[in-house]
Amino acid sequence: MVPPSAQSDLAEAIVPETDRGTPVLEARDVHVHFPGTDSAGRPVTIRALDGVDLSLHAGQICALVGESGSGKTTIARLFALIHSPTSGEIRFKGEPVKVRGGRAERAYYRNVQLIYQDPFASLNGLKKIRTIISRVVKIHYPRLGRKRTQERTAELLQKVNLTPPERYLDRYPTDLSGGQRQRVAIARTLAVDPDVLLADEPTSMLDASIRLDVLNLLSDLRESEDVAVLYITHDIASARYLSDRIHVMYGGKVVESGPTERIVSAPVHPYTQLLLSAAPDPARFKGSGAPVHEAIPDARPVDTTKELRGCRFADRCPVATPRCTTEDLPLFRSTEDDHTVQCWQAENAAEYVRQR
Amino acid sequence: MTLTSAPQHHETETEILERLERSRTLLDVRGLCVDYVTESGNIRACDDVDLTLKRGEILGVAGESASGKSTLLNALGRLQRMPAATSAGEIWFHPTDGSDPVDIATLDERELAPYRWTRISVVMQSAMASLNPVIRLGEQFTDVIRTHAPEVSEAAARAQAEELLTMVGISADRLTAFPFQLSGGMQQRALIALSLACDPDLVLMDEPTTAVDVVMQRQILDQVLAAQERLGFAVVFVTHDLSLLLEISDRIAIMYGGKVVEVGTAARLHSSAKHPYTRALRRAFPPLSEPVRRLSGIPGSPPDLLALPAGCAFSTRCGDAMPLCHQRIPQLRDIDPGRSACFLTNGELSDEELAQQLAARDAAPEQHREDRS
Amino acid sequence: ACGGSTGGGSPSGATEDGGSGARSTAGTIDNDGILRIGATIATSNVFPENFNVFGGGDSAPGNALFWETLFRISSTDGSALVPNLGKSFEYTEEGKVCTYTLRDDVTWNDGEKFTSKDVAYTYGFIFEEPGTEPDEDGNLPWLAKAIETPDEHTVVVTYNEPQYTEDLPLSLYFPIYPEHIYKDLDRQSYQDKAPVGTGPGRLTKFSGQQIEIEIREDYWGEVSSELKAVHIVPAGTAGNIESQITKGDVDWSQGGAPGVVDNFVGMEDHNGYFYYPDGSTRGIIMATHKGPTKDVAVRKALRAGADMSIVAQAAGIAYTVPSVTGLDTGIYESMLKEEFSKPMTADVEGAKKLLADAGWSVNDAGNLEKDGKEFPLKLYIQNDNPVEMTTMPIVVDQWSTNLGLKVEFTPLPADVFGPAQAKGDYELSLWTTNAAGGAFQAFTMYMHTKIYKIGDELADGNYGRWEMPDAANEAITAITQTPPDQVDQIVEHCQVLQQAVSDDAPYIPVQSNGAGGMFTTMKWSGIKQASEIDYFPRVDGYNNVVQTLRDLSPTKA
Amino acid sequence: MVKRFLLIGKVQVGLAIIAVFTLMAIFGPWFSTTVLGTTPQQVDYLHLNGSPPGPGHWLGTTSQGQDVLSWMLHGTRTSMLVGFTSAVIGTFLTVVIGAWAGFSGGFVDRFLNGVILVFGNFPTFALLFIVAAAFQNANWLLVSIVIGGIEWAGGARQIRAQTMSLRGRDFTTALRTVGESRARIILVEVMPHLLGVISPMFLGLIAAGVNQQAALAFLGIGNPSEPSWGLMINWAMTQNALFRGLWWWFVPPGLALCLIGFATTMVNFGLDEITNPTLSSRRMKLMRIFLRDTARASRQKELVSS
Amino acid sequence: MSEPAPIDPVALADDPARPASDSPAVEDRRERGRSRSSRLAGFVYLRQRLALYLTVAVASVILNFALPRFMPGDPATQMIREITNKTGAPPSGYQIQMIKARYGDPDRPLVLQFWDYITQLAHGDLGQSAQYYPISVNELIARALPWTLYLAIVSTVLGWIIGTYLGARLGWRPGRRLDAMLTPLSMFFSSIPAFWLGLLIVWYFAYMNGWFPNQGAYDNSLPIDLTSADFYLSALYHSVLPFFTLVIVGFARWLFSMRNMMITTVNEDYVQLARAKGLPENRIRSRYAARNALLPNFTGLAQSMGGALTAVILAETVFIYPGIGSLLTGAQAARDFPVMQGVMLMVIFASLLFNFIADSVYVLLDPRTREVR
Ligand SMILES: Nc1ncnc2c1ncn2[C@@H]1O[C@H](COP(=O)(O)OP(=O)(O)OP(=O)(O)O)[C@@H](O)[C@H]1O
Ligand SMILES: Nc1ncnc2c1ncn2[C@@H]1O[C@H](COP(=O)(O)OP(=O)(O)OP(=O)(O)O)[C@@H](O)[C@H]1O
Ligand SMILES: [Mg+2]
Ligand SMILES: [Mg+2]
Repeated sequence: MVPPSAQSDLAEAIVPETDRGTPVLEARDVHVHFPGTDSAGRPVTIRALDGVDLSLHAGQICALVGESGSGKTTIARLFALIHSPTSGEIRFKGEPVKVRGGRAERAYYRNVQLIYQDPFASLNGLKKIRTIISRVVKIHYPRLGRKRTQERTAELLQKVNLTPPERYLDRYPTDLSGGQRQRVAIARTLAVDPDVLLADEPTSMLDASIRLDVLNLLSDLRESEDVAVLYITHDIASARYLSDRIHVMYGGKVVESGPTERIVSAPVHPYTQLLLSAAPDPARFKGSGAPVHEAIPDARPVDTTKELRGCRFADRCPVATPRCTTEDLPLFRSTEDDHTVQCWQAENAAEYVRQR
Repeated sequence: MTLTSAPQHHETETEILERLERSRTLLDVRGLCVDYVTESGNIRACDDVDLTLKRGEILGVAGESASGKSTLLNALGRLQRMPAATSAGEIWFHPTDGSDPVDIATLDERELAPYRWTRISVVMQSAMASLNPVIRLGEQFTDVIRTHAPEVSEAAARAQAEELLTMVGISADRLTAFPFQLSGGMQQRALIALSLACDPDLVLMDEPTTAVDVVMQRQILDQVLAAQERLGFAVVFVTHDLSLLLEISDRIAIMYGGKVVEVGTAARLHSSAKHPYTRALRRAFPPLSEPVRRLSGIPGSPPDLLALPAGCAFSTRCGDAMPLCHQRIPQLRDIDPGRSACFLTNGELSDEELAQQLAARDAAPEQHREDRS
Repeated sequence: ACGGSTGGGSPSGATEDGGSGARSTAGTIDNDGILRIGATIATSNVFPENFNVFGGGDSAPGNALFWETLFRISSTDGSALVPNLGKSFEYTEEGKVCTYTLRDDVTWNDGEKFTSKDVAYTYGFIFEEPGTEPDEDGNLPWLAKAIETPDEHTVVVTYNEPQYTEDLPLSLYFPIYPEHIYKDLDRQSYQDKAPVGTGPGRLTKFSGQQIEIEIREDYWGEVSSELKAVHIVPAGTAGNIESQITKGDVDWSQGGAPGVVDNFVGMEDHNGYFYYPDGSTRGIIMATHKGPTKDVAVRKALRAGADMSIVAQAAGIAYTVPSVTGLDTGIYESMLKEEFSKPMTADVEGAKKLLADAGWSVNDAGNLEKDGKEFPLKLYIQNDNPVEMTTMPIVVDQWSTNLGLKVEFTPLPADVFGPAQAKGDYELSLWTTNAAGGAFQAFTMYMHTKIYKIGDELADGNYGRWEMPDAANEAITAITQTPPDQVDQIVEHCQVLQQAVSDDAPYIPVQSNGAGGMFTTMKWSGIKQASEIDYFPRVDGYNNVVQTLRDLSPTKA
Repeated sequence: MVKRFLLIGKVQVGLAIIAVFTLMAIFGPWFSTTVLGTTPQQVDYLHLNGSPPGPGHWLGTTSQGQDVLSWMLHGTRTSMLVGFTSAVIGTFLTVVIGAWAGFSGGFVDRFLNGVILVFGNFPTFALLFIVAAAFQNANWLLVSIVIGGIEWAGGARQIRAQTMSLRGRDFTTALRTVGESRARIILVEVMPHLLGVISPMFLGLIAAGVNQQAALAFLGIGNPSEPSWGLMINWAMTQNALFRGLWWWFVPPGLALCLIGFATTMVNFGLDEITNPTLSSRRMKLMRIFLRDTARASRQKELVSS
Repeated sequence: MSEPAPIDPVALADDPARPASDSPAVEDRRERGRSRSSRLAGFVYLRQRLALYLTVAVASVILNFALPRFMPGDPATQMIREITNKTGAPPSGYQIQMIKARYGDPDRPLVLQFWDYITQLAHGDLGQSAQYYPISVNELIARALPWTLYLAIVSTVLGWIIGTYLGARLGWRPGRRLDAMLTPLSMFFSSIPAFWLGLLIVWYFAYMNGWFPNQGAYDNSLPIDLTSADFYLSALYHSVLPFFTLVIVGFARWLFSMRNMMITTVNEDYVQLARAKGLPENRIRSRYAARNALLPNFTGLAQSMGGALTAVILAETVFIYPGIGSLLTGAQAARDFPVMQGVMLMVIFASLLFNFIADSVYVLLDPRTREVR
């Protein structure tokens, strides 16, 4: 059964940087470029990630929000070694990760696991749940013996609330509902006892009614297994619900990051503000007379193919100034909490000091 | 003239109800049933649906996946395709020009022609799929304009199309473009502009914004609302995103297992929904500005339409289900304000019956509840 | 219907059947003066535009209307030569010098006069360089010195050895070429699109599907006066030509497919078919150099093991069964030894006995076995002859039913069949065993060992590699050295050869080969009975087609 | 899925036809010798010159007096043998090349894809014709090898596309990120997914092989001592069967060819209906019935109410 | 229990019908600038196809060079023997040199041989026929090719038009009686080997009844006269049976591919939208459904040209039609390698040319191909 809810309280969520120790997984100034073609077939470089710093800490859920194409998935895949950075490095528990194939990769995957967006696609439809999960156990604990492996498989299913496990072990993924499949997928990632879970929109393919259960499961696992979770989402409301920290991405950059409530209640970056005002909020139901959001002037997606000085958001930004595009993008850090923002807007508030 | 500004005036719930009360009926749906004919049996995806829609009303339809929202919408527009068939029911359309209402469910394709697009138009979920990829955008506008108003010249139709496009913030020169040359959001906006081409009385929208980004979604919604405010058409807006519906709809119908289980204003559904399913669904959307509490989804999974549980379709997942709920199908009845199809609230049971059932439920709790997973 | 039982000197029964099948009635019908001939060409049905028969490749049909030889062979008497472009010839110096006298009224169809230079040129490249020294293989050159032309009408050829028989092949296969056209050309690779010949034809139009040849007025010989032109069209594959003749689209075509007598002649009143044995014979050559067929007993047993008259009947083209020597019992009636004067018959018991006596048995698999060794046999045939494709499976079945011997019937395309035969990679193969053209030709064509190179391998023109008994060899030499007018002596030598073939069984005669032809009398009549004429009415034999054209007349309506 | 597939009438008919021919290929010659008591080579002297179907010869005789039925039975063996063998060879090449290209990506893929495209755009029959012609008198095995060796490009393209999409699917990436080895991913996890493509392809290749062999034999390529359907047609044509009207000689082998082709078309059609339910004819029928019934019901209701 | 993977239509490699761009990341302003550049760059698709065809052409040239050299039986020796047999004397030294240069002199390095071969080919010289030496292969092909092209093009196009038209009819309203009858029938038709059907047709129409000629491409009694109507009429008359055969075996596959495509297309959202727009049925069927359904069939047409030639080659043998097929079979029987190679090269080039033409037309039909992925 689900453990009692851990009230995600404002005060608890803000953990000072120093207390968190070394991050389990960390990206340092990574750039990822993809070759692509533009509409006329000319080769261009897509800057999927453009100088990203990000760290994940044990027992902490870190949310990554941003519009489509902003590079969220790329970060997850970078951490999962599916892509390699064009420049910059990834550190695992302080050690730079440089593996390519073989045993080292396997060892890395024992610590870092990826949960996919589409549970219908990420499980092999021709294999039984038993095979899907026990195979991972076998790969990583080959000496466990058949009986122990089976026991462990059952335990894993229990961990993700698929009880009793016998009911599911001999079924095929097609026989399960989306939420159940996603749980199986999570159980598979737990088979290795990971330190980091990378969840790339784990609920966006699921029905609203079962989304929360999966989110709750992640939240509980964070507590019980002390894993670090990277939660990628479009839906800022669910990020608020689940995470301790939010990173807002735009055009391959983390434009603002900080404790969840801080970001949601007092965003500094105009893009974060835009995102928040655009997100539907049940509290603003029609007839409530609640203040409405600002008009959205422009909703063009970002173009990351050009090298640009300064801020990519500038041409959509209602408060942009000439220096946004003439000077390098600044980085401001709050002195009060662990909040950073890449926008000149922060300059006016005394609380922020410029880092870069 | 571009419709980019969000609507300025904001009504209260009472104002909305009054407005609806004042305006005349546009669509009156009675006992609508739609079946999908499949090899493994017929799926009744819309079962005995009753709805009324007033002129200028925005009616939201929400529900889990496979609850029959799209099916209903297609049936309203007489757009079902193989293997769907409207098997029963009436759809009375009350034309705004004051002529006699007609049951469009009984019309054949030729008789329907005068209603199509000039009275009822649609916006489908995927713009990419809805625009013919090999026909230039302009032609897709002008052909419908000129079909319904043959007297309009090609040039005039074109001018009209340009106006429509500018209205949704797309430059007029894009008329010569092929749909795939537009971005997803632009396609969606073009589709919405297209739906307004013949000044319809009713626009049926099936998840018009699910495929686009939040920011784009918001922009599109603003444009729809602004256009609606200006032109006064009624909208049936289908989406699974209840929080979105709450923001934009006058009234909301909640569907479950092919049935409408509750109808009410956004305000009511937000704070005092009468059906347990509505409440559960409502809770499934975490708030953005209210305090965060631990929430939980709805246990179990949506019903298999081929093997519906006896009684209320939701009874197996319902925390409040009474013994009767597993035996009899509750009716969708008028309550004030709105309608509900739950024995607890729809007034179908007398007070003692209800009390008796509640007592029976509490005596044997959990009995019929499915496991959480 | 028409088996091989009709022996004797008259044309075969089929000739009467076929020839009389067509009835001609009075009145001339409109034929535009055009005779349409169907010509068989290889699988592809398009004519190659080349009339150079001495070139490297196949030439177009109809070249017999352009090219003519000095003499032609009479069909009534196996080896008699009839004057053509040549008036006469005379052998002197014991057959080493031959002097030809030519007609003086012949012109080429471009107006040039035909002279002895043309003959000297043609025979010159046929006989190659003269000389008197043997080459490294010990063979003497044909000619002792270059061909001489004392005057315009005289040609003198001087051989190293007596060559009394050489005029037969020359008359059959070597037409005279115009020296004034060809002398500076590479004869082998010249594509002759405008043939300049002595014949009655002049090419007017060529298309892949039709060759139009007009009859020239200044032809030295004689053709039907009503005939203005000959058009040659492809005959197509089996059945095509029959139906075209039946419809009257084509007047005459060589050949006859299986069942022609039953199906074709009976189809319309005006359809006709004839068959003239020409003295050649098709037979199954047996490899005498290897395998079980090395054993004469096996060869004789195979020969006696099949009843060829049944086979002839199945073919349905009215050919006859030759005598055991391979010679046709009609044409060679006068030359055949008494005991060989009847068509060959089967003797199953005798065959079995022969095998048993020689220690051969037939095992369960149907293969010959001796001393514990088993020898599967295959019968190769060239797959493009529908008649043989029909008859040979029957021969094979005869062996199977009569002797229990399972011989694998193996039809092969020409280009596989030919080399296999030449290299001796076969046990049994169907080919022409006796050539047309008299006693000498009949027995020597494939028995003189001719060795030549195919790539790196040696081939042998004597496909069966039969080593003739000395007596037979001597008889052959004797024939070449006997002047043609000493008929009795030649017959005597020939009978020695007959005996040798009968005793040694180098091949199994199957059918007396000849000219078959289908025609319609809708537009043209006059194709004669074999007994009335001394030529073979065939489309592609030099001189024969011209003779046929002479006899044609428009059908009276 | 498999069961649903097998339940489609079209599929059943198709598979039944193929099964019948397979059985004929296995037991036909035996049946011919022991029950009919003839072999293709055996001549019936009473029925020389081709006699029509009748009591002694159920399918008549050829112009040599050979039994057509016996030819058919033996011919089925050669034809099916070529069909199966070439299909096995073709499928093997198809899968190896297609999957290899699809999985390796990069240069290998580009190269193999080029090869596939080149072969796919070749008029293969011309190539087949010429290569087969080089091996004159080739026996069935050689013919099968040549056919199989040439007719793989279309399938390989499909397999490559499928593997590529499978490779890009989340579940293969997921397997990689749990540390599964590549070989195992390909062989154990992905292969079964390809079966859905491979099996109809195999059927198609059988039909193609049978047809190609027939076409070659018809043109005179192949071993003339091995009776086959194409050889029958070839002999019938060259031996004047058309003109003589011996239709029983060339109609049966052609019909057999049609049936084989028909069978695979049926199976593929059935497969289409599975993967694309809108095409299901069964569903169309159900729909018709349903609409008729509801129309009748509503008419009745109107009657009652009026 | 296994689940066959659904065929992934998008994955079917170079299918030009796939949507050109699935990334919505296309910017408004950029698009405006793009419309011009896209028109300029529009033929990238064609360029890619052309590159492919060039590769195939080069490959076939190489193959053509390699085949005789690596196949059993040495064509050079073969040809020399052929000439020796025919003329009674071995070819001259110059001839031998030429023959060896073309068909592989074992003593010469392969590279040099290839160079010789290429230079000859570059001069358009395909060598000389072995069977009909010294006629050049060019001449033989030039005589045969027009007939084959005539048969192949007309029969393919005819079959395509008939099949596509019928398929569009049937697929618009599938399941009707005509559909239930014609679809299985055409399934059977499509499995008939062309050469056998040809045989039956010749037997019945030419031999039994004599209604049509049984051989040839025109009436032999007519001269080839490209200005005379009689000649054309007779050519037409002679081609009736071949066309009939080829169309019967050819049209069926277009029929059901079009039918299936049409059924699928009719279910597409854009056709639904066209219906919702109230466009006249004719227009929906032709402009919205058929036009889009046509596209894959059109690609198929391009790709089928090679296959069509195969059927034509076989049919020519049956109808004794003086085209490439007859030439090829004749050459095969005589082992005339030069002709076989020349024909193959021609056939390949012809089919590539058709492919390219069809592709070019396709680009006109489907604007998406003018965009890059
Ligand atoms: N393998 C790849 N090759 C080329 N471009 C890529 C690749 N993967 C991602 N991209 C590009 O990189 C950019 C960032 O993509 P990414 O998938 O990380 O975005 P995202 O934020 O996850 O978007 P979404 O919300 O739509 O999932 C996009 O422009 C995308 O097109
Ligand atoms: N073509 C079809 N054939 C058979 N059943 C169908 C078909 N289309 C829909 N259904 C069934 O009808 C029911 C209702 O589907 P519908 O598409 O109306 O749901 P929805 O509420 O729109 O769902 P979503 O939110 O996923 O769009 C589902 O059970 C579905 O399985
Ligand atoms: Mg993503
Ligand atoms: Mg829907």
